[in-house]
Amino acid sequence: MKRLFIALLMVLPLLASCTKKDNEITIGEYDSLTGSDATFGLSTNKGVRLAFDEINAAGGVKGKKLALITLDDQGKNEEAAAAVTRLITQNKVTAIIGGVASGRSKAAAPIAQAKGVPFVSPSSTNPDVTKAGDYVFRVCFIDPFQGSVMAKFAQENLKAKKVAILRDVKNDYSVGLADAFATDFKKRGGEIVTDVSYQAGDIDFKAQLTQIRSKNPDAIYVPGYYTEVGLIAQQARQLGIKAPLMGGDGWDSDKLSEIGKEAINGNYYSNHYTVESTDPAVTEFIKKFKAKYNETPDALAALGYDAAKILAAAMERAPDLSGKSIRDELAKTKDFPAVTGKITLNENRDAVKSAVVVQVEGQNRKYITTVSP
Amino acid sequence: MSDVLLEAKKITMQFGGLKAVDSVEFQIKKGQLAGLIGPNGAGKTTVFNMLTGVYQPTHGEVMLEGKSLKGLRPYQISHRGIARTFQNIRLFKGLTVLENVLIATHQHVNYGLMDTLLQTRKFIETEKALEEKAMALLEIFSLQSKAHEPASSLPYGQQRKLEIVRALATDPKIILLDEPAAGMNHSETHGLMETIAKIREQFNLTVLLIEHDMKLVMGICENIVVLDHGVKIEEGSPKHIQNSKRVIEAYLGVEETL
Amino acid sequence: MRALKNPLISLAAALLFGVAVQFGFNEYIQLLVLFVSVNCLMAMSLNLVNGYTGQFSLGHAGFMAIGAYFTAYASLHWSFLPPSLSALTFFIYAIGSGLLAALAGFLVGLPSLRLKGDYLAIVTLGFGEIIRVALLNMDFLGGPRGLANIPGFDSFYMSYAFAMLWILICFFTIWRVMKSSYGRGFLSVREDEIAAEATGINTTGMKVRAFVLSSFFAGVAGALFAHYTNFINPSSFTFLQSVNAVIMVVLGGMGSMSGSIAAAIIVTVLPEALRPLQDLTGIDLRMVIYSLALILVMILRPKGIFGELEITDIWRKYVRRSARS
Amino acid sequence: MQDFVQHLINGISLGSIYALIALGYTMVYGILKMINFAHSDVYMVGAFASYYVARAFGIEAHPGVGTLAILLISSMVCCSLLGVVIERLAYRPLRNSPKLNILITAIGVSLFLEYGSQVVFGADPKVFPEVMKDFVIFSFGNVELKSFDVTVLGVSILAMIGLQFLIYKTKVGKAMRAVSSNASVASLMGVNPDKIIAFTFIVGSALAGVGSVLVGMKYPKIDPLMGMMIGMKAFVAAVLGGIGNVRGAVLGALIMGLSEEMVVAYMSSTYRDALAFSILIAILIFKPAGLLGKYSVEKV
Repeated sequence: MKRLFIALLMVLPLLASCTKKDNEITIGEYDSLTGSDATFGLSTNKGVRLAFDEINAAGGVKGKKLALITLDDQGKNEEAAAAVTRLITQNKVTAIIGGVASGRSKAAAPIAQAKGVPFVSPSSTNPDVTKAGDYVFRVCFIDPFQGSVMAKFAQENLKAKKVAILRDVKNDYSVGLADAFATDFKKRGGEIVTDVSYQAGDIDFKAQLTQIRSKNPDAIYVPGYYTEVGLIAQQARQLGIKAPLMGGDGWDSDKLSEIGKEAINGNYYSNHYTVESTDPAVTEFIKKFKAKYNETPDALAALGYDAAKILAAAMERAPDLSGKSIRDELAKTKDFPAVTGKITLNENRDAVKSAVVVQVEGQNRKYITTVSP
Repeated sequence: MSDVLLEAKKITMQFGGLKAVDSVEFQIKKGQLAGLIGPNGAGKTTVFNMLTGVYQPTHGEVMLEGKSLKGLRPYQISHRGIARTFQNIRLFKGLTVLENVLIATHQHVNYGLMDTLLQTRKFIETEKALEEKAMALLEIFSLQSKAHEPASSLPYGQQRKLEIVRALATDPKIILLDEPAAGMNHSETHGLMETIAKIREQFNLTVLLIEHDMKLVMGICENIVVLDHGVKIEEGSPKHIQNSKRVIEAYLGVEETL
Repeated sequence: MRALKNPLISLAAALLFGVAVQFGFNEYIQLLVLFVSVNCLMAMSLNLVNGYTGQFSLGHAGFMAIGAYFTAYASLHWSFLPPSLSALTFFIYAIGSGLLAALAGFLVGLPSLRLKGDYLAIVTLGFGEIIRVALLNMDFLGGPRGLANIPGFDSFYMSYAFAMLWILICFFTIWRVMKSSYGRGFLSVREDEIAAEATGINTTGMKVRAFVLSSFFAGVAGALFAHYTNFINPSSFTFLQSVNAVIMVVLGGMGSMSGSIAAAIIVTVLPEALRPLQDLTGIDLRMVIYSLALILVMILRPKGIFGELEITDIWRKYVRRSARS
Repeated sequence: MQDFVQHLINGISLGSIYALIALGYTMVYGILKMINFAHSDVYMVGAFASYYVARAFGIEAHPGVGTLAILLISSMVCCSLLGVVIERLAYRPLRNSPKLNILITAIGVSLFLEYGSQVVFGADPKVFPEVMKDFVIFSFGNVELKSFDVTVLGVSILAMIGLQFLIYKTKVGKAMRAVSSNASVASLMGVNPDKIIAFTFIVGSALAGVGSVLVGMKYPKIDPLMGMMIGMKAFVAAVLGGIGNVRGAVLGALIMGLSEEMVVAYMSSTYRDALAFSILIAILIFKPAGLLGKYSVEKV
């Protein structure tokens, strides 16, 4: 029995066959489908698959069907690098739709750049990602912009003078947003009374919140993921903190209100789009998404959808399917009518688009204002 | 320099309130075969452990050739020349017989990491010399045929001999044997006596022996120290010990006077 | 110099194999080969502490992190040699990473030497976490954002040759140390510390040497990792990375160099080899299968694939048996 | 000054949560001298069991004593079953193989549970059913002593006393201690080690089940990886107190909870884990067998 088992272990590597039909364009996608930020990877993947279904139903690109290969990076940088290398060299993908977390994108994008394969990240907001090279694009705004959106909102709408920051020190998205918010808010004359941190995976924040309470800020900026923000909101109310909480697009999920319950109501966060928007592109997207997955799409699903649509449009416009021509077409994307607003890609290939600020009211998100770049 | 090799000066060992050994004092002369006896729990092994640095005496100190061993770790004491065996054999079971002995020669090694990596002449020659020395020792105790066998495969008697050979390989001045004859039948004990005699005359070694087998102790020891309840109650030649009233009482209990 | 004979022969053989990989396989397999070499260094070096000296270290990733960050910072900010000599500069940086990690190994080794078994594991685990959290808070090292665009080698072959050079340095260092009196000292500490001390072995000194030597090569492994992934941040060096190193040592066989190398290959290749299964089942079962395989190997073959034997012993055993029959 | 009292309450409540899980680690280690890495994942499975039972009974929105009872029982039963199955399949075959093999197997089981439940339950976080309403028992100024904090502390103290009684005052406890010091000799004395070890896993895992419900009450977010972080902290607390010592586990856990709270409150929150581990290392260096553990000097 032992020999058999060891032999089986040896033979598996030879299994690495790959099937590639010729009348299809294969697009690669890698994301965290397991591990700590699995939920974001799963939402993005749903958005991308919905977009692909629509494009294929409408005849695909240049008459060819789009095939999607999705690999899981388990939330680890070296896995993301391995997955992208595999997609490019093994599965010979034409283009890559990147992952959510900026850390993974920074590990994977240089590989696509070196191989001349267009890389579109739906939601990595860290500024360094597109610095990897001219093949690397993104369809979302970047941290400095999103941070300043909330700084402007806090000062003008909430009239907050003293703000506390509670950041997730293990997550570069959260650190990026917190720093951007702090610099912009100070420039506007506001005061950051305290800057305390927690780590993704924590469940108890009483210590940090008790310390924040002693500074009695007018508002608290918590640029983390909804998985922790729900608990933070609850514990803040339990400690009698009345000040409103603010956050970024990491808040966007219906689980936020399930976990936060009433404690989360009345708080604000910046986002790529709002479900309440009357723009037909948005309402159409939500209807189709609910039909396919019977759940309301979050911002990441919308961004996955937009990334796929923008990529497909660029490939349709491109004279041929070589990496270079797709890259040039992508760079020319201007006022693309996407679900998350009109998308124009600027010279460093970041999306120049407006952000919305919404207020949490139970399951729905009340639209408050739009902030353009 | 007086011919005293190893001296215990009022050594005491206190575990919490209990005084396992209470200011015991004795001297062992160079080349002597001394014995340390006493009923179970008399503190023999504790004295042994204090001599070899496993325990640091709470009071008093141990002197080797007039130099104090206070505060020294067991391996430093071994370098000074005191070697020991253990009550229940502690060989390096997973290693071969030869390796067990070679480990004891580590203190004589004079090559460094660089010599090892570059396999310099110094390294190769030292290794060869150490191996020859170890094999020679094994040969004296007719264990050389088993040199590459794992130590655990040896029968009990030979394991005990190997432990003694390992102790000899550290070039000691004195060797402390902790109940070497324990669990041995008559012929094996006889073999042990020969081994001890061979050690003394071939390596002119001083030997300190803890033992319950009175025939063995009375047979070969020149001077015997008797402990009871952590206190030294008698010291002297085997004949003197045999008819000392206090020793008999300690072992056999007080006579019932009707 | 007779001493350099077999290292040079094995280096030549390894480089030849590299040529085959260069042309035979695509970049994905090549990247995998580079990750295997990093894991090889981690497994061989940890085998010195867990396998030969019988001490239980769960902080190996901490030393790897120190090595990775030193090389990354050095490659990004210092450049005292012309870029054409990048291989030489990277070699010097790798030595620096090793020395820095060795210093950390010394600092970790000292206090934890009175501790045994699980308690030592906890202290080393603690040190690993302290290093990771310290890196998280060092802004000049990028904190959670980490360090990106770390210069690597221009071609796969250069990276591969660099890795093979280090693997052989590590292999022959440990192989020769284990064949010397120091090696026997390590083994004696594993077998019975009390007896070793009584036989004149400075067991504390031995354990510190094992820690220092092993963390040196873990630092070098970190340096290679930094060059090959071009981006590092603290979350690449978590407690799970240390556990991975321990798994490789135990899976390969405690105290067996060839075992560690074989296990490093399996532990790196297996999860990637299982990816095609994902196309069939649609869900990613790789880690589920990997953990089940782990449990089965521990039950079916507790002493690991090679046990305490080296490939040379097996070769001699089978060659002699086939010669005889 | 009030903040200090609030930090004290938070620290003790956090510590008592670590205690519930640390007790599980200490019990298994005390008997088997084995670190059961999978223990924190048994805790996670307990949380999911309560989640699905509550949905099955449709009681996830009716907090009350009835709900609490149902969830506690279902979680304890499910965890105990899982604990026994793990022991029977993964640990028993390795009963007398080297320590490191058992550790790797335990890590294998832990990974299997973590990634297996990501496939079975899905990787997204779920909301723990509302079990009891949290109400304020005592408050002055802005310091509040909540019912949850008191329940968790009470249950962990009760569990400690119960375990102490079980191990030192009952026949089964005597058998457990016999197996712990020498399993083979114990079997000569008519004690069936397999049964006793299985029983230890039942009690240890049941404790994890209780822990998962109480933690779920206070922090209603559960996901397949929730056991990782809290498991490591509880394990470190068990070692801090002297692994294998029941009172030590609770003491270690309270120290862990309080030190984390005070570090974040008065020093720097970013260095919380680093300082928590530094305290642990400092204690272990002076007391190599943990606070209450006895440093068994090897008889020569």
